[in-house]
Amino acid sequence: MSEALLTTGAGAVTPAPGGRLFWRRLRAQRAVTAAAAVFALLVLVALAAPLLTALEGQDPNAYHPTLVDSASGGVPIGAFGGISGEHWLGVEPQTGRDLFARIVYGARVSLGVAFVATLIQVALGVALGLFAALGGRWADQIVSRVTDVAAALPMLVITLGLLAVAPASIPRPVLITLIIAGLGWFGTSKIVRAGALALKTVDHVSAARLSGWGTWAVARRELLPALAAPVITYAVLLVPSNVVAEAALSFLGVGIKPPTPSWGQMLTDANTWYQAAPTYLLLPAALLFVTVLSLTVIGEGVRTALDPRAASRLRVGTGKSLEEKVS
Amino acid sequence: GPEGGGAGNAGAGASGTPHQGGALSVLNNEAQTDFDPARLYTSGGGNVPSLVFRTLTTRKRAGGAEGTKVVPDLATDTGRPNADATVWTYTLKDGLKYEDGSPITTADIKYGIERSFAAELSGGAPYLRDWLVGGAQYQGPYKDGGKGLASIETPDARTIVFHLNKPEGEFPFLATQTQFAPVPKAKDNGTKYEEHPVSSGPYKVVKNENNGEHLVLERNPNWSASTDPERKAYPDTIDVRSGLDQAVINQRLSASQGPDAAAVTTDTNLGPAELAKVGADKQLAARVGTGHFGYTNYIAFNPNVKPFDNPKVRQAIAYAVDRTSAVNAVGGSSLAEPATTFLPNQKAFGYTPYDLFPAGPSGNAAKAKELLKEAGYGDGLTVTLTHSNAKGGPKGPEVATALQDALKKAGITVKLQGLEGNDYNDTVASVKKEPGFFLRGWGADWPSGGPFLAPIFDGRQIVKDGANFNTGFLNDASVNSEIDEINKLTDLTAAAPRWGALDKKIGEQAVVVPLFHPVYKRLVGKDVKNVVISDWTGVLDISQVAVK
Amino acid sequence: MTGLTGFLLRRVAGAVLVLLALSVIVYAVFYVAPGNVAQIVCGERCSPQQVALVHDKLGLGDPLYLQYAHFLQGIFAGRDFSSGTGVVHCSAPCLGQSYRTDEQVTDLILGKLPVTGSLVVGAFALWLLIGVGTGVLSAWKRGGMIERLLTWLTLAGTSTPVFVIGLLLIIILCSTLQWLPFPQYVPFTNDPQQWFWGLLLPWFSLALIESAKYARLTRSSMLETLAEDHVRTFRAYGLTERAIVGRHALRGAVAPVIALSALDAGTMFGSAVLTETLFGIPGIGQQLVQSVRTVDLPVVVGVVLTTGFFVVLANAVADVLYAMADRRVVLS
Amino acid sequence: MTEPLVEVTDLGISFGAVRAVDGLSFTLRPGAALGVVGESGSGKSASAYALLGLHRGTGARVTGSIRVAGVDVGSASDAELRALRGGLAAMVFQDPLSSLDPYYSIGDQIAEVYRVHRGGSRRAARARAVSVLDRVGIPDAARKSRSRPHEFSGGMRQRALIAMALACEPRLLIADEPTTALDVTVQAQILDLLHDLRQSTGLGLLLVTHDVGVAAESVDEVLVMRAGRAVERGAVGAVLGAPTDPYTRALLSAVPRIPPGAPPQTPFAPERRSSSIAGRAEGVDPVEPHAGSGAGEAANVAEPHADRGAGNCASGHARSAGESEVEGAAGASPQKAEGAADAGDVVLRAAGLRKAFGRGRAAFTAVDTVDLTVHRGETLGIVGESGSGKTTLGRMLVGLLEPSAGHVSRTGTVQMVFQDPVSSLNPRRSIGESVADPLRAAGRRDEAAIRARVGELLERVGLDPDRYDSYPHEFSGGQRQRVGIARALAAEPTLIVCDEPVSALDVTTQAQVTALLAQLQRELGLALVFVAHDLAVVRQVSDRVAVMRQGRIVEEGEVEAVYGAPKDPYTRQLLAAVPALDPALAAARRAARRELRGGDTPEPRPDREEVAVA
Ligand SMILES: Nc1ncnc2c1ncn2[C@@H]1O[C@H](COP(=O)(O)OP(=O)(O)OP(=O)(O)O)[C@@H](O)[C@H]1O
Ligand SMILES: Nc1ncnc2c1ncn2[C@@H]1O[C@H](COP(=O)(O)OP(=O)(O)OP(=O)(O)O)[C@@H](O)[C@H]1O
Ligand SMILES: [Mg+2]
Ligand SMILES: [Mg+2]
Repeated sequence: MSEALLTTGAGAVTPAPGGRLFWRRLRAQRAVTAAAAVFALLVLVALAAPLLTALEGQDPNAYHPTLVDSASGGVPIGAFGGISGEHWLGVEPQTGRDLFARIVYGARVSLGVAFVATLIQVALGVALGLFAALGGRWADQIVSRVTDVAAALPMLVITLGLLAVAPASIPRPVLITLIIAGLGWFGTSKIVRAGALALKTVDHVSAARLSGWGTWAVARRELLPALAAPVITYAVLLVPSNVVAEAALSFLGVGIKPPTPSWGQMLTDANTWYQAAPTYLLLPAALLFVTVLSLTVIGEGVRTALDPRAASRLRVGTGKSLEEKVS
Repeated sequence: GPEGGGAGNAGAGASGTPHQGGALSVLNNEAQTDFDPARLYTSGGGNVPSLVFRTLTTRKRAGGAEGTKVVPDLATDTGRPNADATVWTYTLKDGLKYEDGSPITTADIKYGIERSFAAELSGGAPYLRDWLVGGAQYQGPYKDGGKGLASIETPDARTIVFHLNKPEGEFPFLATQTQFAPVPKAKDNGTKYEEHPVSSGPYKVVKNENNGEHLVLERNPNWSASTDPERKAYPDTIDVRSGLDQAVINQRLSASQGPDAAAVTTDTNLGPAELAKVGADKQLAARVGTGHFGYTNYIAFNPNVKPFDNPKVRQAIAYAVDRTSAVNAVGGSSLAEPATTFLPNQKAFGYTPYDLFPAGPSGNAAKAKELLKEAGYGDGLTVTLTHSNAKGGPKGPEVATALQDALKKAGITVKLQGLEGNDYNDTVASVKKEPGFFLRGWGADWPSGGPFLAPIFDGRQIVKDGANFNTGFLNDASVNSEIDEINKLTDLTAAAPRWGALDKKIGEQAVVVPLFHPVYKRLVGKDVKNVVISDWTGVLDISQVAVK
Repeated sequence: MTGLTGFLLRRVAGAVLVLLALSVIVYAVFYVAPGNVAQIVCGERCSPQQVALVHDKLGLGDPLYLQYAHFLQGIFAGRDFSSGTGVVHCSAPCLGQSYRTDEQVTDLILGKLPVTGSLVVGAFALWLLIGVGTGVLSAWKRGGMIERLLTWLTLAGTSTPVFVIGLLLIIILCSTLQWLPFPQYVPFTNDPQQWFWGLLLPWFSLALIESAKYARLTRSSMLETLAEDHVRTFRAYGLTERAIVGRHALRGAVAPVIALSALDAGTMFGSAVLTETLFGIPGIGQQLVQSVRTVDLPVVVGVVLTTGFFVVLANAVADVLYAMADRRVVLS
Repeated sequence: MTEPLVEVTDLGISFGAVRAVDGLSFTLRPGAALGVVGESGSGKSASAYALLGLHRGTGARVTGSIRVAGVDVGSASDAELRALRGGLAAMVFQDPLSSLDPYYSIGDQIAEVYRVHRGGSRRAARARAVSVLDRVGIPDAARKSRSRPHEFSGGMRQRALIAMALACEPRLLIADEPTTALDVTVQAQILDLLHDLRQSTGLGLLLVTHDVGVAAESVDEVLVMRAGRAVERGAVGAVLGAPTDPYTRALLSAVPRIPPGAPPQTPFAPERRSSSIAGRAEGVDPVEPHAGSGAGEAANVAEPHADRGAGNCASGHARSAGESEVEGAAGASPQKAEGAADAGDVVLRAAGLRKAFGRGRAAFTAVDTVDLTVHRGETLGIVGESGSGKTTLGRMLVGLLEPSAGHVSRTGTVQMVFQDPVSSLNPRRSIGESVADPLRAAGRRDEAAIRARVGELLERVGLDPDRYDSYPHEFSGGQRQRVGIARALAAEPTLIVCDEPVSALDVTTQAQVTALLAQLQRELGLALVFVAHDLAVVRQVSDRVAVMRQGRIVEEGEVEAVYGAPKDPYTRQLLAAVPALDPALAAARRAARRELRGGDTPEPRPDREEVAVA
């Protein structure tokens, strides 16, 4: 994230075995530690949702018609969206459901779906991107054409098809994750393909090929580490778009079944409410932002830690000397 | 019909006397994709269409309950029935002309109605097909070898006679629909006609872009105000833009910047979040008109599906519903009124108040539990509620979850099954696929009990292989015959209370649980005058609006 | 040049395959999807007899492969449709006729193309500008306050759905401050100025959401490049950090940006629905949603094919650009 | 001009725990030239970097004081430093292949640098770029200036960097191994150019090199470095003529040479050279441990050549430089020479190889109809001018490049040692892992065994096995090159194509590496294709040699035959250009070369190529 981080890593450039060095360089970045803590907290909140709501004493789906002003459209009664000792973050407009409970439960769906989908997207994208770049002209043609088809098919149409054929026995979150993943892999694949094509000609990749590694082993050993930076950077940004995609799917009817909350849906519903009940919009928005921010910091840290040069070469000959800091 | 337009008592907009001139701008959400009079399905002739199409009769252009009356338009009166109301005769006014100056004849009205039977131009209301003699078999003028529909007679250019299968006292209401607009045969080019329909009203279409997305209407010089006391036609031009987001429409109307000062909307309500803002701003509040349209949202049961075959279960649910939550789900008490009757709460419908299973504002869980116990479900009950996935709609997930929460208190576990728009419509209207417990709504084609009760509760209207609306499969001989009896009445004020009584009688069966009637809040631009919202359509009547 | 010609030929062949695949998929989806087309077209209160008539008129009684064959026939040879009073001819690249409105799909799409085109092209330019600009700035000022601020802003942009950002911008800029007119689409040919002002907010909202991706990607690629040896050369020759970042690092970073942006621009033709809906821009995306809702298969196929065409086109352009940017890469 | 151009006092540079430079002091006057020689990893490059303040912000610790052209590098502001860099003092980097931006044309890169310091229009800068490229001997400079680095051969890139350095007419030129990738003719030309510039413009030259011959030719003073310290310093004649430090002596003794003064036509006597090497090596202190490399080992290595018997070679000691190896090898396997023609032993056969880059008008044939055969246990040397297609040919031989025409058949595994050690190592991998790569590829899983084997290989190429976990950027140029060799060896190939494998190495290490290759060759029957511009080295290691020029093999034959009686005029030219160790001789030869070019203009004639052939 910040240069300070990069340079803190620099102090640690003493030989150490790859994996350990990576962790050390990662941990040496204070912001990464902080971001990881924030993220861990979010995950914890998601996991402990039932506990937390029990602590608050609220049910995420219980209506409280008396807490909203029906005549004016259902605005929560009271300051800041009805924040009180009972409702820590206030209540939802129109329904009066407890916002805190909905947000912590929403974290489960949003983080879960968005993460798994991102993982699948990245895995698919990386595999297909490498296949296109390394598999020869035909492989490239095929993957590129499949990418075109996938990119051109609107979510709505896919959803229609899936709604029709997916057996009801498939759990909703799985279905959603699959749809989102199936629709969002090609960005990664494009990036990977572009990067791999450029890297393919570099001598160290040639050397690995001569060493006797097969194409895929070369990809894994030489290309992937170099592609990690753009892929991680991109993957981090897939998370918020997946959260929003989940909301869009619920619009189309294959989202998480109501009344189960999710951040994306809350954002969608809160859209028009920002003047009348700002907390309703701001809470999920802020949480999504914090998630993305912490992931970005972590991703950036991983990127830095993965590159042994970053620390010592990045600033070669630039004025801002590190010498003083290190010595 | 099953879907509704919008309702009225007005009192909004700028004060002062309205004047001719200026340009009115209409900001809409839905495009006017259909502009063929044969295909339109609009209550009372619609809004924008009624500026172009005149019909035999029309709705009275007045605010509130006064607006539920039917008045003559092209015809000299609202129709002359024979003794048992099976033959209706109309005579055209003098000096009626199309936009090109040619005279309007009854043959053109007959032709317009015949066209609406063509498969290419389907979409209109079902009444002509059901009521006219030979209507069910007729396939339109393109396939009849020039014979036409014999049950419509035009003895001369000014007279037209309709022969019906059975007595229909509400025929004058039907004659307000756009199928009754004249279409000159020579100008008919089938599906292309809507690109430039020939105007008989105060405005003609000069531009129709993107299939009704952007319409520009200008004065029709051959329209004469003297033959048309209803349409005021103050503005010189009317510009209708659609495809706009509802929230944006309301933002634009409230900002009333530039041309938006002279803007109205005919299809966009104030949303719940916007109500709060309007409530806090007096100036804005003065620009909001309130309307009612005969519409009821309800829970429908399919008694062929267990456990809803048991009336006690249905009653238990009727007791358990929390109407406050349900009302809140669609925007609160300003946008919906809790309903315990199936008929809308308007005189024209014959509204007779009753509350057979009093649930109070937030449900009577105790009574519901008691009934469930009697029905053999003392340990609780799990059911599936089918709803539409359309967000924010009255049949959508919001209302469904509100009910789910309410029924939980009565020990009923509700699972939700959300269906995508088409699927939902298809499923709930199919005799074979109809679920046991679902959300439904019904709107009036005209303000009377007939089109409200008959399709839903008349046993002879159960459609086996088409869209069925008698979802409760009610086939009660006494109900059927009472419907026939009331239909014979041509005195609508006498008919109304009998519809109300019938409603209550049907209500005892608990095949539906009424939830709420929607209320419409419409914002207008700051320069808009003469805002009229009738209880027939619930929307502001463009033909009355002035911008000067 | 033979390389380019060969490349183009392969691409055209590929494009035809892609479009065929797309149309087959859409046909298949609509075959399995629930919803009775004839009933929807006819209206909910049509009698079964009327529905049957409409069913026949739309050719829905034919087996699926025959329907698809008719569709292909329309594309290569044109087709005739009944208008009731007569016959309407739909000439060669005929995508069929809307079930709902009987409009010819080709006309319909051609009418909407400039609309979505205006939206996409403007937004694309803006998001590249904002995205790459931010990326460059944050790579240059890495570690500083400015970079942190930019990072936060772009991340906030991505974490907020377009309808939230868009509505917020409308309320603040158009409604409250009244700095901008309410967005609306005015064709460029009618009034270029109004076209510009009317589309400014939609462009901006789309750009805000997309730009974070490009900003982060640009920055990350640039940092990679900055660690390369050749950057050291330019430092040793007294180039300023700005020149190094802005020229040498940027050039290295541009490859993934090109690859991705073309794809995004292509898909935007079909996926700008939310923006189009919010801002009332009557484009292809909105049309698609409406047509899917009304099960208007010919229009859906038409729109999907159009989107597909643009995706293929954008990808081909990207590949050429990419090969130009990095000559070590050859067109395949 | 009393003030020295460069004044370095007590310079110390450490990378973490590694003390790369320690207590180094020297001065340089305008117009003077100082040669820094020393073994690989002795801190030459690190010191050179320090002069431009390039260690700033890298985590390296720099102590002592440095003044360059009046600028105190240690305390200078960013702007001052920028003005110094490129404008007053320019640097030619050691790794020319990775030091250019792959995305811009060479001409643009030079022009950009020029404009930073000299301003002026884009056009003028481009013109300037073309003229400096021309000056450093890039043929058809105007057209080539539009090429990107990957379209340049190694030597051409190196010249491009020199051109860049000269573009702004700096007062000080710091050249870090500027001619490693150049064939002797071009090298001579560059060195002459530098010499002329010194005389005409008062350019100060700091020449870092491992090649004592190069130093002898071009500097007035030398500084011998070892393990971060200056071990000897003085006038070039004195140091090279009568070295006082044992290390210097060892260094000098290890230089492979074609006897000075011997006209190329005359076959030289190998006995004499070998014994002289051995004789000089005797004084070396055998135990002087150093992290990066070992002169001690080098000395050990040199020793056995006192008697150049095959038996000694086989005794496990790596053989040192000297033609004796070739003979020794031949002696050890006497059947080899005859067996060379035996088709059964052919490990690689190339027929009609052609490679053209680009299409249409821009097409350029880099390799043109080359036929080659390499036998088991044989070394084929390939020499030729820079840009003649050696690398391209080598890449085709191992299969990294598809030939445009022709066919290559190989038996067994082939490996390549790349010309550019920087790009041939994955920057994200520790060098140990890079070397272990072929082992792992072969399916070896036993971590300890792998580490042991890698350690062994590292040791054999003269690297400290403890640096298994260090990353490429932590190594000096020569060290990286050795990693590349170790990796190629790890695969136990039947054939290695070595593209300038030792050009970045100091002579002692060079000797060590060539000896290692020879030993493996003997033990495993390894075949080598040895691409180099250093004629002496090629001669020393090869059985047969092929001379390339403009994509074609102009002469091929047994080493003795080619070196002894070159038939092609180009070969003769090459041999004439070999640098001499004796500065006086070097000056004389420089004068002769100038004569050959016709006149003593400092500007070489643009039609260098013709001159070279003539
Ligand atoms: N960034 C770094 N981190 C750690 N050690 C380094 C780093 N850079 C150089 N070294 C070490 O410092 C020592 C001196 O390196 P330097 O590059 O100056 O050698 P050199 O004399 O130029 O050798 P060569 O002739 O092989 O280029 C070497 O042992 C090298 O491994
Ligand atoms: N990818 C390429 N595209 C265009 N031209 C190229 C390419 N690679 C090499 N060349 C050209 O081919 C010729 C031979 O290059 P090559 O690298 O084989 O030379 P070399 O003999 O190895 O020279 P050096 O000793 O300088 O390394 C050069 O003129 C070079 O400019
Ligand atoms: Mg060095
Ligand atoms: Mg080479």
